[in-house]
Amino acid sequence: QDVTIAVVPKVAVPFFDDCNTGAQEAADRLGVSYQWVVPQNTQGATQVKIMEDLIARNVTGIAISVNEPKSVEGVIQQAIDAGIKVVTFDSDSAESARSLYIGTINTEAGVTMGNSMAEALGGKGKVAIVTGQLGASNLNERIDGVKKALEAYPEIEIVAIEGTEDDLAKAVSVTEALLRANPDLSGIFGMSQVGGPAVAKVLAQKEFADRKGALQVFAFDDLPDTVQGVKDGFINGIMVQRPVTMGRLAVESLVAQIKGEAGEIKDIDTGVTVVNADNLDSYTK
Amino acid sequence: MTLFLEMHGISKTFPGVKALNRVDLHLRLGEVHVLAGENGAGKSTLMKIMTGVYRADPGGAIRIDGQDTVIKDPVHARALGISIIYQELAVVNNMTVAENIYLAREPLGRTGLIDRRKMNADARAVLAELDISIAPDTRVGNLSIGQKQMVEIARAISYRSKLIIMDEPTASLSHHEATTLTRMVRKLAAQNIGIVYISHRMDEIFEIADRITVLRDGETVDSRPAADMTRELLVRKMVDRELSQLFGAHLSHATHQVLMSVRGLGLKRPTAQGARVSDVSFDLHRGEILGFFGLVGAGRTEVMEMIFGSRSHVGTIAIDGKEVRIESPSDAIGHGIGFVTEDRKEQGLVLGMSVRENFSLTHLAEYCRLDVVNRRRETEACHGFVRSLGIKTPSTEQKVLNLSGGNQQKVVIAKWVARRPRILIVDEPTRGIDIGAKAEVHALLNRLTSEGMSIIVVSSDLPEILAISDRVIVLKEGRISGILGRDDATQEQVMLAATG
Amino acid sequence: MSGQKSATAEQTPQRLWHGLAQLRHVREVNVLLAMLIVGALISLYTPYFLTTNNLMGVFRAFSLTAIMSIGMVMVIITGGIDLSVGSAMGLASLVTALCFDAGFGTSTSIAAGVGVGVTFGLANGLLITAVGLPPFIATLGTLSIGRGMMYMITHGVPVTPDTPEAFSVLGQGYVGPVPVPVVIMLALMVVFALVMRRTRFGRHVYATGGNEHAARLSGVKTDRVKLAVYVLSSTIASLAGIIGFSRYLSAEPASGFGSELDVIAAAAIGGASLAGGVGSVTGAVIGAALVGVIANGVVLLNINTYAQQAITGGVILIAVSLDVLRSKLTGGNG
Amino acid sequence: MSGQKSATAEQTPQRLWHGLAQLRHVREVNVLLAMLIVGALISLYTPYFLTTNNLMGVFRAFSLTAIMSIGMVMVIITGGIDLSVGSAMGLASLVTALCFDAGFGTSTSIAAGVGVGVTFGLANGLLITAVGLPPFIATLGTLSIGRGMMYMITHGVPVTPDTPEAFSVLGQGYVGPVPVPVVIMLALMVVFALVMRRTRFGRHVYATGGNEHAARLSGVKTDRVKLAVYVLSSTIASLAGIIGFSRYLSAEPASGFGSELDVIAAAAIGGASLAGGVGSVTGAVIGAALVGVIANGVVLLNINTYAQQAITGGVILIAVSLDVLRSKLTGGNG
Ligand SMILES: Nc1ncnc2c1ncn2[C@@H]1O[C@H](COP(=O)(O)OP(=O)(O)OP(=O)(O)O)[C@@H](O)[C@H]1O
Ligand SMILES: Nc1ncnc2c1ncn2[C@@H]1O[C@H](COP(=O)(O)OP(=O)(O)OP(=O)(O)O)[C@@H](O)[C@H]1O
Ligand SMILES: [Mg+2]
Ligand SMILES: [Mg+2]
Repeated sequence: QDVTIAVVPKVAVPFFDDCNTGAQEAADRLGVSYQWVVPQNTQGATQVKIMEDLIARNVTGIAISVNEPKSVEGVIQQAIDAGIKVVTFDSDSAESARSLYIGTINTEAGVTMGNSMAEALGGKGKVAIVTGQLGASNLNERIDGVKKALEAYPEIEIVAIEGTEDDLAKAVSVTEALLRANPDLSGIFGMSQVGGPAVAKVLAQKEFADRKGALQVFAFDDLPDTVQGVKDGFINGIMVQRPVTMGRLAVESLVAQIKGEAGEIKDIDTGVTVVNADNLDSYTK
Repeated sequence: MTLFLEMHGISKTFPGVKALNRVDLHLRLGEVHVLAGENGAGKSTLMKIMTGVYRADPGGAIRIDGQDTVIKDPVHARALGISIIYQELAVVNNMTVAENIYLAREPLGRTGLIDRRKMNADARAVLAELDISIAPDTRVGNLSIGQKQMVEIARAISYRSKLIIMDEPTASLSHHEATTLTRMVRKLAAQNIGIVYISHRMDEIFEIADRITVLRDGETVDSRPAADMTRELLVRKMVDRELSQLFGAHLSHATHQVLMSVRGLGLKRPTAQGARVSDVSFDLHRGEILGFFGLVGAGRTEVMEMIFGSRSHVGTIAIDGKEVRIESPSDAIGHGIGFVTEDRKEQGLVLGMSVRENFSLTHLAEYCRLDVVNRRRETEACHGFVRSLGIKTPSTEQKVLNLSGGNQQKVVIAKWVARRPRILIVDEPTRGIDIGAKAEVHALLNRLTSEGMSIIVVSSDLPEILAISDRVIVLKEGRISGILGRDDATQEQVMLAATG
Repeated sequence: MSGQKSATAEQTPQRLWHGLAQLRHVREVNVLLAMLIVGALISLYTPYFLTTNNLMGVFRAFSLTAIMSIGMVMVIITGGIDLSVGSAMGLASLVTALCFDAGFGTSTSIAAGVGVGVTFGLANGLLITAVGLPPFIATLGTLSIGRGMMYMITHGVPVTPDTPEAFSVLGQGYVGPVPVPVVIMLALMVVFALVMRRTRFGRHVYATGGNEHAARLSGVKTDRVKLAVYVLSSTIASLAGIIGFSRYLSAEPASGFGSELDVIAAAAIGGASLAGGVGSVTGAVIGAALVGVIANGVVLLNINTYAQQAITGGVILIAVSLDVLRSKLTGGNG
Repeated sequence: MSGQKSATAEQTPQRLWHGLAQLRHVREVNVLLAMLIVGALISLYTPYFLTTNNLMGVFRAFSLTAIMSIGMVMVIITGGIDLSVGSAMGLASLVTALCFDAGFGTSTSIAAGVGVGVTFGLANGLLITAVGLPPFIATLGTLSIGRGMMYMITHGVPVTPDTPEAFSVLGQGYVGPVPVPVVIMLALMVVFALVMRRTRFGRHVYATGGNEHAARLSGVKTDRVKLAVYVLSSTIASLAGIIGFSRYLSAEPASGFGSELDVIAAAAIGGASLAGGVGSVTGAVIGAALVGVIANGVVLLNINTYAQQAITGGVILIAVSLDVLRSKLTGGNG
């Protein structure tokens, strides 16, 4: 049987490039054809269309990181009816008929992040959240996680949540304004991939030199600038997921299911690692 | 003849301009009322007030059938029985002739959809009435400006109004069409329709007028039955000069030296519509004024566009004995050719720019050092022409959009004369220009030839052609049908060549 | 000048021929040709393109853009632009979802969604005609306000209410093999093509864009025409939003964002000129179709996914260039 | 008929007065006023707005949009539009970064980035003048191709090479208290405002947009003028890209996406008409400034992030409406 595995990320960002690396590797190793299809925008409809195209193309397995959980339910069912195996990774559509989900549980990651912050702050202070697209569900889950964790620390106050459209330039100017408007700010959460680089760049400016050290910063995803930010001491820690692993596991699981070799089918939590100055050189994705 | 509409003490002020000052006007049904006056006298403005385009300054009154009336907008005016042909064409280019004529009152069929067949048939009937041979489903954008003018006339007539205002309807028409129109006007008057007729053509005025009112600088200076008016008196009232002072004798500066010779000129890609210009050959001499005459659509403008590079052509053009390649207007300008286009609104002027900026567009480099414009020199040069051509404008910074039609035309002439080309082509140069200014333009052209310039004049105004040309070339259906020397060029000979 | 001086029976074949010859000049036919060529090329390389399922999927996928482009092209013909269609679409789908969530019935919920569209249209139209804002600014403002409101309402969380079975027919149903959204698209296309060509309103839309001043002087109520096209555009966009919601049963806070460019592009590819006066409803739908076919082809042919956008851009440029060059060669100096 | 028949010395005070009175009608002055009012309102509610640091930060934040809007407004004045500025900006910053990555020196890398801009401009200009595509389609095509190329090159991963200290001055340096990008913006504004008002080229740009046909018949090489403005627009955008890269030292694969709307909006808010012939360089910069001040204000005032976009849209509408209403009241029949 000809096996073709298609992997659909949410958008073109470094995180998913890592997923692609892992998935491609696994596909090569297992000797199956592989297709990587990146949506042009983050709307649910776009992924639905891509799924339809893939069904029309008769692929045998699809792994998808879902932009909008509800809207893909129908098309996932349609794929399964057509005999295609479907798994979700990184971002789930829990109500759908996909066979399993592989990835981080974003709320949990948010809780971990919140707890790390609380610890760094010693349990009190004003914090702000710099997120990406306001509509992105994974970011919202992380924010929920942070809030949940901070409930245990009544002396920590979230003074602002700001969207950045995942645009670095916008993130930088928003962060600057945040710091100016809140001279007593003591912590920043970078919820999306632009948060880390933005905060690091702002803190590197002369104007905010005195905030270094006074400001605790936790960010998501190990972009080069974010890693550099940890090295330079602007960022306390990064929540690093395991995108390479997710990609690899997704393909492996699909191929196993297609060949009928899968054992027990159940969700896989790949977890997050809090990367800081200590383990910067040793963590795995 | 019953009194239909009275205007009392109408004034209108624009920023910097008092266009009308307490004007009175009485219009009767069945009467052809000619409104005369020099460019910028306020004729069009008065008509726009009468049709609700502008609101008059407070103080005056308009009475219709004895009732004080406020005319809200053109649609309201039409409901009151007043329709108008604007001086500046108001057609929609990308719609058909019939659609333009019946715009906003399209005939509907039983289904509620437009009854295209009826609309075209009605349009055809109206056009036939005016002896106009344009198919009703032609796109208006494909028509020449004269034809567009006729579409406008057809539309105004088709409203069957009580009062029809015609603001220089014949300015873009040639003799033949103009004659048809004047006949039509008399016929309408006989049907007890009132006509307001604005024109700068003396013959026409005296041919059709029942009554003549003269405006000068926004004031009524005279109003009397046409029978009591003479040409001399009219000119004196209009421009405050004697007719005999206006037109000097023709002084020829023509030489026998050939400046430009055109051989076998024809259209590169003949289009479905329009004259198929072919095999046009002639010489232009240094210091000569060469007249081009023909009926509307004879292809005069097309010939000039080919020489000027705005229309692709076959055949050769040689200047000073050397063949030149002209593929764009800037090529032609580079070879010392200038072109006063017939359609000032679409081809001649950037309406949103000032008088100064339009004026200098053809020769801006003259005021530049390192591409930077010396605004002072530019303004001074512009002032010079404003004064010498009598362009009526509050300042050189006025947008040309706000100038009267004739004054806009003068700006187009000025911008080309100021460039001092070796060959100046003028297409209908005196369209819409008053009689005084016309004499000045003629004198100007004559003076330019004395400085060695060669001029090609295209005009539908036969007397004008005869008055100023050293030689006349007649075009008929795209080919030369006659080349006449000044002494042979009589009205009869030229008309014969044009129609025969 | 061959011509139809009168429409007698004997001239009919001549007219037909004339009509066919004219067809070459029509922009939408050229774009249709370009689309068929692209389709043929795709089907040369993959057997999956020319299947009923795939084609219907392609149709359904571009139907929402196409529907919105029908409203947009009317706005563009008046010389305007409507940047707010994406917001009108998104907010309409959201409001419909919220109504279902609050327990209202299908018709109430749909009416509420349509109401959003009408409101957008009135706001745009009045800002443009009564206040006198340029269309770009007016609709950019309502675009932002609409987006902002969606965020304020949802806080970024999609709304996924339970909906009656009947409602989902709108987005998910079929008429024979044809998806309902496609049927709606075709119906709207036919209706509005007719409206634009054969009704007073349609002609007034063209006149307003062709020469607003002349149109107004002739008695066309240009302000009313403009108000009407903006209301139509937004209302049609809200319809697209409701259909989209019915299809996915989830109102996303980001739905419709950025779609204004796609919708305007569809109209422009189909021959509409942003200068006004020129364009057609069928052209706009075909423009949307061209983009939809390319997007489908890139996935089916397993072309490097990162190149999709570049390929789409290139194909559009080539398609419209061919069209322009053709009419240059055959048309003469327009 | 009062008037300045000649410009003698005694009339100078009168002319000055006339000039001041005219100022009221100038769009950019109105928008500047609107911006000052918005600024004043913000500073009423927060002490952090009127600090040198914040103001300079605000200036720096909108400087890239403003720089791009300088090129855009010239395109718009010719009656065109340039949708590809975001792509030109993004690709230029990417190519510069890749050059640094490949070990080239500062000047080579910058030249490569500028080269990207010139290429974009030539492509747009030639597609529009030689092929005859409508500007919307031509630049939409190059927008897509540019974006596609960025994805193909980066696969979505930012490029963050090591760069020499000197290079980062461009984006991060200061001249006194003023950030270098702001200095560059002001310099470009002054230069191009002069070019547009004082030079033959500038006059030709306005004439081309005002009446292309008449301009061509007057000897203006309109095709060359158009080619020039598209090259200028893309080149200026590429400069913005290089400055942006120097500021963040990271070339984002998504940088510049969607910025065309912001840039066009800046020009339009500053008084440019998409119909061509009207607009000004200073107006465009002020338009960008208005949006920048609002964006800063909503964060400083700690306005709910979800509401920010709606507020931005509303303020823009109000600001431009005031301007339009004012000129309606004072202007008479335009
Ligand atoms: N919209 C306007 N704004 C400012 N000034 C105007 C406007 N319209 C007309 N004018 C001025 O009013 C005066 C009268 O213009 P009008 O068009 O009525 O002249 P006219 O008698 O029709 O001249 P012509 O014979 O040249 O057509 C002119 O000085 C003109 O510059
Ligand atoms: N842009 C155009 N497209 C198609 N046909 C045109 C166009 N312009 C002019 N024509 C046609 O070409 C014919 C010749 O026009 P042209 O303007 O050269 O004639 P003319 O002798 O100068 O007459 P006039 O200028 O008085 O109308 C006209 O009958 C007109 O219908
Ligand atoms: Mg007049
Ligand atoms: Mg002519």
